[in-house]
Amino acid sequence: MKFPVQTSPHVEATSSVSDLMTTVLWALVPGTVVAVWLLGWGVLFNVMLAVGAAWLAEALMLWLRARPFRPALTDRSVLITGWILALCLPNLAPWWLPVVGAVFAVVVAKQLYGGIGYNLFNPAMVGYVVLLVSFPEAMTRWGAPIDGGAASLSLTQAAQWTFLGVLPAATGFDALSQATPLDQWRMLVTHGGEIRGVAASVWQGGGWSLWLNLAFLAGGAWMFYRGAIRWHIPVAMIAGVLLMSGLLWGIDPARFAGPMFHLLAGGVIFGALFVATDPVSASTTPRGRLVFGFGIGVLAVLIRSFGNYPDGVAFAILLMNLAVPLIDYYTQPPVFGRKPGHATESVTQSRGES
Amino acid sequence: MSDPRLSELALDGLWKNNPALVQVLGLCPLLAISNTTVNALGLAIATLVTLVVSNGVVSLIRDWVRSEVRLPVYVMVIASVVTIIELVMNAHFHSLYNTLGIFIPLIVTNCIIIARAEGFASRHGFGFSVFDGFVMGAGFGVVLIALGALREVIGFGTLLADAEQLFGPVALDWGIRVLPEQMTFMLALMPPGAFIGLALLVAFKQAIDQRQSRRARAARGARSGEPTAEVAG
Amino acid sequence: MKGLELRRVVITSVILAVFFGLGVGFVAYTQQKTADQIELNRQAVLLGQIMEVLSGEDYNNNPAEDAFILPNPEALNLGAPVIEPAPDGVLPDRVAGEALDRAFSAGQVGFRARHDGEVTAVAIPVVTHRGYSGDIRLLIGVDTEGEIQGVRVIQQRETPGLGDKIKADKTDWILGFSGRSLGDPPAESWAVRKDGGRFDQFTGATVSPRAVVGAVKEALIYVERHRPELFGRAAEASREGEEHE
Amino acid sequence: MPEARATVSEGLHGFHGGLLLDEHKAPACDRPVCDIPLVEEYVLPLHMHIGAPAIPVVAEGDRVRRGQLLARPDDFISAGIHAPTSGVILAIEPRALPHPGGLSAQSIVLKADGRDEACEPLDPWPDYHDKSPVEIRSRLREAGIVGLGGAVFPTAVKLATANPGGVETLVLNGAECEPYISCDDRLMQEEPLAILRGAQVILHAVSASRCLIGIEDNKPRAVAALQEAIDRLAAEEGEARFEIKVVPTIYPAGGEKQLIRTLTGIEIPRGRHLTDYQMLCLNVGTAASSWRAVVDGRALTERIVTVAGGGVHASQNLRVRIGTPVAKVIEAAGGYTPGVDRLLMGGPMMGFALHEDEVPVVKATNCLLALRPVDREPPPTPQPCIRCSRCSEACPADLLPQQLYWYARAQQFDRSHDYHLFDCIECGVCSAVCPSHIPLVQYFRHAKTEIWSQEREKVKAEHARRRFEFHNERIERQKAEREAALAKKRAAIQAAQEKKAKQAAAGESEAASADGEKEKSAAGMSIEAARARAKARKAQAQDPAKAQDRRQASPELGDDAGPSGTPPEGDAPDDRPQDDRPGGAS
Amino acid sequence: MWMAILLAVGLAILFGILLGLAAQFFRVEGNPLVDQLDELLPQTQCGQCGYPGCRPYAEAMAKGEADINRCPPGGESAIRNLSDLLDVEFKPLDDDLEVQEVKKLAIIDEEVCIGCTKCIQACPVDAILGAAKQMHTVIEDECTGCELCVEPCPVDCIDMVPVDEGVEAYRFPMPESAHPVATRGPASPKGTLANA
Amino acid sequence: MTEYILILISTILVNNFVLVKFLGLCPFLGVSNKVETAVGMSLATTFVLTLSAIASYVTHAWLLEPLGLGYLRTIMFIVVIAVVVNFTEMMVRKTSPLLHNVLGIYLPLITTNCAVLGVALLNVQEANSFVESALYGFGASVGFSMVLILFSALRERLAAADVPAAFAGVPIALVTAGLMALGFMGFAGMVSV
Ligand SMILES: Cc1cc2nc3c(=O)[nH]c(=O)nc-3n(C[C@H](O)[C@H](O)[C@H](O)COP(=O)(O)O)c2cc1C
Ligand SMILES: Cc1cc2nc3c(=O)[nH]c(=O)nc-3n(C[C@H](O)[C@H](O)[C@H](O)COP(=O)(O)O)c2cc1C
Ligand SMILES: Cc1cc2nc3c(=O)[nH]c(=O)nc-3n(C[C@H](O)[C@H](O)[C@H](O)COP(=O)(O)O)c2cc1C
Ligand SMILES: Cc1cc2nc3c(=O)[nH]c(=O)nc-3n(C[C@H](O)[C@H](O)[C@H](O)CO)c2cc1C
Ligand code: SF4
Ligand code: SF4
Ligand code: SF4
Ligand code: SF4
Ligand code: FES
Repeated sequence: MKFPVQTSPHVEATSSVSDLMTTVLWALVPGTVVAVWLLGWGVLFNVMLAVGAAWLAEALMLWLRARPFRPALTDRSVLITGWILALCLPNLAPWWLPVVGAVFAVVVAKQLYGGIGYNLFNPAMVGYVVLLVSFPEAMTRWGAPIDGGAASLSLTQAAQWTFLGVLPAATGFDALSQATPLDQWRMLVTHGGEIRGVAASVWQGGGWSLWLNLAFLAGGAWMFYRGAIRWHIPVAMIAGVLLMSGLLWGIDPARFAGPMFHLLAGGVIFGALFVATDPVSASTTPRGRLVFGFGIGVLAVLIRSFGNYPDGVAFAILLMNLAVPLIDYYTQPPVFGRKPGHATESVTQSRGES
Repeated sequence: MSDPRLSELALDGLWKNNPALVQVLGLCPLLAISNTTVNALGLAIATLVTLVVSNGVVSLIRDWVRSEVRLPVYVMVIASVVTIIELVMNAHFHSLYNTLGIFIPLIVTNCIIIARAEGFASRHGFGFSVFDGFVMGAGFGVVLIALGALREVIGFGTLLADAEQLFGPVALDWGIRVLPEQMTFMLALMPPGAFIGLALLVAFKQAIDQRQSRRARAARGARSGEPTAEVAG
Repeated sequence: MKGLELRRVVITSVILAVFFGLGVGFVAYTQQKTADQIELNRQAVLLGQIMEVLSGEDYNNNPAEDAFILPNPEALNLGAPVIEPAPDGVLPDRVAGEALDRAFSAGQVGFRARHDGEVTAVAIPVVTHRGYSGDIRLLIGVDTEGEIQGVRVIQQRETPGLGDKIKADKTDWILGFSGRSLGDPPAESWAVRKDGGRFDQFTGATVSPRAVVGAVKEALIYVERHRPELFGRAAEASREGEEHE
Repeated sequence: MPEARATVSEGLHGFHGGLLLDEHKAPACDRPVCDIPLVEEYVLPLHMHIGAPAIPVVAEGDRVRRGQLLARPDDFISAGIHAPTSGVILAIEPRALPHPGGLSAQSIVLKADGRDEACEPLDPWPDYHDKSPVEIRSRLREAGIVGLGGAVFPTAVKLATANPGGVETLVLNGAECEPYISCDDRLMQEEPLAILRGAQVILHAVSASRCLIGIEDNKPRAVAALQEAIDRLAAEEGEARFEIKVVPTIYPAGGEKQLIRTLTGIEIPRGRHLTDYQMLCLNVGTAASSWRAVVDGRALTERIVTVAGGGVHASQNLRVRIGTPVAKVIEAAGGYTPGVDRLLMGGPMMGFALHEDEVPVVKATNCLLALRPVDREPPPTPQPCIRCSRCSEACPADLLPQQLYWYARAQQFDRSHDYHLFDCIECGVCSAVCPSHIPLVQYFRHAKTEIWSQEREKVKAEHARRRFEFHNERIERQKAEREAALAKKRAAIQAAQEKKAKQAAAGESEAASADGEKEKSAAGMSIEAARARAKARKAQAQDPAKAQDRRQASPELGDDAGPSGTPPEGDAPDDRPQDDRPGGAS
Repeated sequence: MWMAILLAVGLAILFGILLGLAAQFFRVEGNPLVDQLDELLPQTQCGQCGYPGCRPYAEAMAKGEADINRCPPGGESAIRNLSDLLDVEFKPLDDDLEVQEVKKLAIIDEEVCIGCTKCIQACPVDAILGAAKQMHTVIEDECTGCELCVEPCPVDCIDMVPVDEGVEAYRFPMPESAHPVATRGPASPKGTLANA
Repeated sequence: MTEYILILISTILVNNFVLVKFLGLCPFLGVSNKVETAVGMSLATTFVLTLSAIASYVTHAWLLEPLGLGYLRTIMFIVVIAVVVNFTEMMVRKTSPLLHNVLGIYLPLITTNCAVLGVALLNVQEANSFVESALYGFGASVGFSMVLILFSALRERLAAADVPAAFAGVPIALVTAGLMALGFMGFAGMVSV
């Protein structure tokens, strides 16, 4: 009797990529809900537009590349790309912004490299940074949270704004919009002023960024519990942010914002839990992940403090993505039998003498 | 070395062995100066002239230089040609000269030029060398201009804007708007856009080549009656 | 070593010398032929920039050749000087050509426009550190009445597509300063609308316009304050101008 | 019996990674070992151990009896092969092997006569204590004892490497960590004394002072049986060297280095032997068969094989003669169940799929696993690695399989070295946990064999280069000599002859100078001529019509070669570099 | 202007002397690259690359005249090693060369052999034993499978047979994957060694 | 001192020669298939760039400027650099074959590379002092080396990727360089030098 052959091992698959991605998708839900609550319907439109565009772009590229749709479209990774990108975008973004970003992210940063697993850079962050440098105006359309700001737009009002660029008669865009805390901080620095006030505004304003961050933390906890992420990157990244900002703050508290401000403002928590942890573009060794995360934290604070852009997390992630192959290479865990200081050495020596 | 056929030389320079797309040389000016068509055109012409002149001169003096000083002498020839061009541009195309900036003197180190001087002009007669310089320069220039046009259209939404810098007042209204301003994608003007734009051009060429060779293989396969495996792209 | 072949060395040197000499000869020849034109071009560029901010003015000198070291440059936030002014603050003679270009781009010199030797307007640089990213350098033309003839951005690093709309080749915003003076609009309205002023800002970019408006206002105040030095010493300056010739 | 677990011993050290697997040991581990009836034909591959293939000492048509030596060990690392029953040698010919690649190799085919007569056993040594380690080793070698734990490394050789430094601890590997397999379990339950006696023999042979027996905690009955036997020996003979260590059931606890690490905390790096650390590790089955070989003088002709999986009717352990076709073994276990579509040799983690069931049971066959699709999910298509690092977290060798995979896939083998490819023990854990279902181990095997092959090629190429240079030199020398000789002749011999000789020489040197390039020797010429002809032939081969007149054309083409003055090539081999074939997978 | 020319001539003479002397003081012979390249070739000496033997091919590559994908016996792994050494992109074997799937070995049909020694002369590695008018044999371990001996044989008694490399030489295949390896895909653009 | 540090930060990160200033791209693309070669190239470039920054400063400040022959700088720089590199190469080859093995094959490649002449010209343009010039050259080459090594490691990782055929090879490398440049845009504005 003849048998078809297959390589070992011959055991049941215990998990799959789509399970992993589904976990992440669920983990994004609490943060998204809170963001919609705080920042208005625009966030929801962003998510829908970006996710839809990302999915279509992936399908189109697969078709062009004559690759099967099956595993690639059902692994749900592309949904994460779109979703994460959307959560970085301003709540008053025009409709094309998430679309362009998602398409660029999927086509250039992911599919040109061969699709899932092969990309060197985090697609969502590539999409975000491309939008940031190309459409700075659209990218600064941040509506103020809850009270009186963008969140007060009704669903139809928000839709009209997103898709048609029309606002309710009485409201001007400038009335809705507001610089983000990071931006406010920057302006204060350039125009002189009290940093303390801005730091406080993060907590005031309904403490909104605190709630948002708590929601993301909940999602992160779920991913951790399900084994979708490991602790190294988030912890190291937050440590990097705190240490670097603490250092600068210690040097000149009038010029640099404090660690808590840095931690809560902008995308640090979200980035640490959802973006830097993207397994494909992150380092894959335990020590490497510590280096990777720490590097992101440090770079993010440096870019925030000295660079042109108010938030450096996305750039920091791309910059550390660059270094991943080298980090991986130099942080290989010691192989079985080669652990430094392991007892084997002494045994060998005694053997050598005998 | 036997004399090549002119048509082959032309095909080589423009397509098969295109200095920018295949040899991937001369990238610095290619990427730095291709943000508008006019800049690209200006540098393309400067490069082409340099290539033609330096190839011609090298071919004329090739019997006079000994091997150990060959390289310095060629570099010298090229540097002189470039400096002369630089001076002339400074005098007669001043605003273009200002925008191209450091990349005019840097034509000296454009690897294509020394490569052609060494690889071709030092072994062929004057006519062939000049022709080779011309097609190579043209091959490089076409890519430079294509990239310039691509980036200008996507990044500014215009084409041939500021043509007067190069062509004088007659060209004042040559510039046309291709895309409305709201639809421009500024990335194209930035360093990443330059890299990705060139990537698109090279990929475009590779796609055409691959298609052709696939066809050729299919044709050959059909003749010998073998089934050919379709290569999925 | 199989003995030095001096002959080879000599031949090498001679070949190199011949070609080197020839090459440099051609270049030097070209340089001689083009030198005048190049100097003209250089001046034309400078002049062009100055003329833009002196557009409405009536003058018949060449302001580009009528450069002077600004008095009290700190008031305009200008950085460290690139050229050492002579003790009396007069422009040293040798500041011409590239050195003048440098002094200009460092914002250290101003230019005078004259009508028949009478100073009618000055073009002065001003720098603001309040831009969104880095300094913004402006050139402002002001006439004897304190009225702005024109403002242009000489150097800026604002975000492309956002802050860089302050440049004349992006939007007409900067042209809105022409004709304004310290009293028009009144001093408290010398600000962007968002701050309760008269000048527009751009959507999503308030910082850059705010910086420019502030800088222009400062420059006007400066002109007001230094009126004698800027316009008064007309005769003296014109004498120097002639010496330059 | 999954409920009952033995108590894990104290003071163990564990190892990184590993995997908890469904055990599937029942029902085979609950049923006693059965014998299977004689079959008609036994096939004994000459190469069923690590090292050099054995060399047949019988010929076609010879009559042999059970236990008789059929093939002797060839090299130092090699093992003998003995007749599993009495009968006639049918043939010595290539037969299909149990091999992942479905290869064939020279095998002795024995037709059983059904009488199963035993030959004279080797001299039994009940009091082996008088024998020296060397004698015991040669006995093990004679009896064809190889490791039964999977690696089939000749046990005598293993002991020999142990001797220089001495051995303190003998570790008996009774972990049997793979799912389904229970042959060691049954052996420990049924013949604990044989194992212990065997261990005593080995302890004596390597003068070790203690013996640890590592058993996973899912074999409480084996632990109990062995403990009882140990207690008995202790009581009867004062034997105090044995100690059972119950280890947690984590695949691959039975891997030699993992077991040592669990028991002693010592990590043995690659390239080091256990014996460098005064330790030795043997499978329990190896110990038992060593005992039989030394004390009873019986060669290794049978082993216990677990037949299991949903693809057979009656999962159980069978005592199978080496050489029995797998199909017959399955038959003895009740035959296939409907829908069976996979037959493995070995466990599900490390075993490989057989192409067919006509291959014989060999010394390495510890398990035959027949599976149906319902016993495992259909293999999902591999997806690209998403670098989730589950594999590296589970790898018991602390490797980074995701990186190894990457570079194996890109064929960047020097990077594979950088990431320690050769430390991989091919345990399969990484593949099992991979959410992208990448057959990682297969990539590693590919990379390893590819690297070995490249190394072999390199040695060969080096050899060929030396030969080629030597060839050129020789031709050069001969040409010079011939010319010298011709010159001499020219002076002495008649004009006519002289002329003729001249023509030949002139023709050659003319040709040689024609191309004007350096080192255009006569050799170069003839080789180039050959090359030209080979090219022409290739061109013709593509055009079948032309190929017809190839025969007529070639002699003419060949005629211009120099006169056949070349001396016999037989002289050359003295200078020929020694044949140095690289060692293969060892 | 004369100043410039004077300066140029002066510098040129200085540099000429410097380089001229240096060229003689620091002269070194040989090109280690050729050796390194030669190391990577299979030494089959078959000439299929279009050069008379492996070393000439290595020399041509070192000069940048030959592409790295011309040696069929070396196959993909040799090309890969060459591309590593020269730091150019991997490219599959040249289209007009045939890939050799199996290693072969020459076998002389001893019944038919007339002992003409023509094959002996053709064999670049002296893998054929025999004297004139005597039957010849191929030493299996020495034969590189270059096929050069096949054609000269007037009675066509040499056959190329696949080598049985034994179980230990088994090479596990690369797993079949839904995702083809890009580097084995269609050729990347031709980069000559000169621009490496 | 701060100024010197700022020059280094500027040349390495903010105004990276390869990714921002577009200089030295040919070797960046050509010698980045393998980490080892990239390391070799980096060492050689660092050496040559620093050396040529110094040599060209000397040529310009001591020879051309005093003689009023500023317009000859392109010619003079390229020749001086070529000679210096050529000379060092010959010397290294003779005196230290080991070093030559590491650097040697790259040295001639570097002479005809924009970065080298670019450093010299930019130093003149920025009117840098001697120390500044040397630092500028050194910083530029460190920046070059850094991105070259990072890039080569990234490209090695690309080798196994399922890149669309048309993009295999140079195009995907260019895309990668583009995305690197995108990341480096984050440094924009950090130092205003
Ligand atoms: C990436 C980025 C770049 C920006 N660049 C500028 C700029 O160049 N000039 C400017 O005025 N505002 C710029 N801004 C916007 C300011 O940070 C701030 O949001 C804005 O000036 C506030 O103006 P608004 O009140 O009109 O929204 C930028 C914002 C971002 C996120
Ligand atoms: C992953 C792995 C798992 C193994 N599992 C076992 C096992 O469960 N039982 C066993 O006896 N040998 C096992 N081995 C083989 C041992 O490493 C070792 O070769 C054997 O115990 C030595 O004894 P032997 O020479 O008597 O076969 C395993 C090897 C590997 C690589
Ligand atoms: C991604 C990657 C990055 C590497 N980076 C370097 C490096 O920066 N420097 C280095 O010397 N070796 C690096 N290597 C190691 C090289 O493979 C190689 O071992 C080393 O360059 C050899 O040089 P050495 O013998 O001087 O160490 C790297 C390898 C990989 C896979
Ligand atoms: C924990 C986790 C985090 C992820 N984060 C991102 C992300 O930040 N951006 C993104 O494009 N995809 C993300 N993905 C999805 C997926 O890994 C990504 O699209 C791959 O880079 C595609 O090759 C994430 C996936 C997981 C499991
Ligand atoms: S488990 Fe699979 S997908 Fe995850 S890192 Fe390992 S090989 Fe990649
Ligand atoms: S097969 Fe190799 S790499 Fe995979 S887990 Fe086992 S030892 Fe590690
Ligand atoms: S094809 Fe390969 S083996 Fe044959 S001669 Fe050329 S290099 Fe040698
Ligand atoms: S015997 Fe024939 S095939 Fe073998 S190496 Fe010699 S010539 Fe080549
Ligand atoms: S063009 Fe800049 S290095 Fe080639």
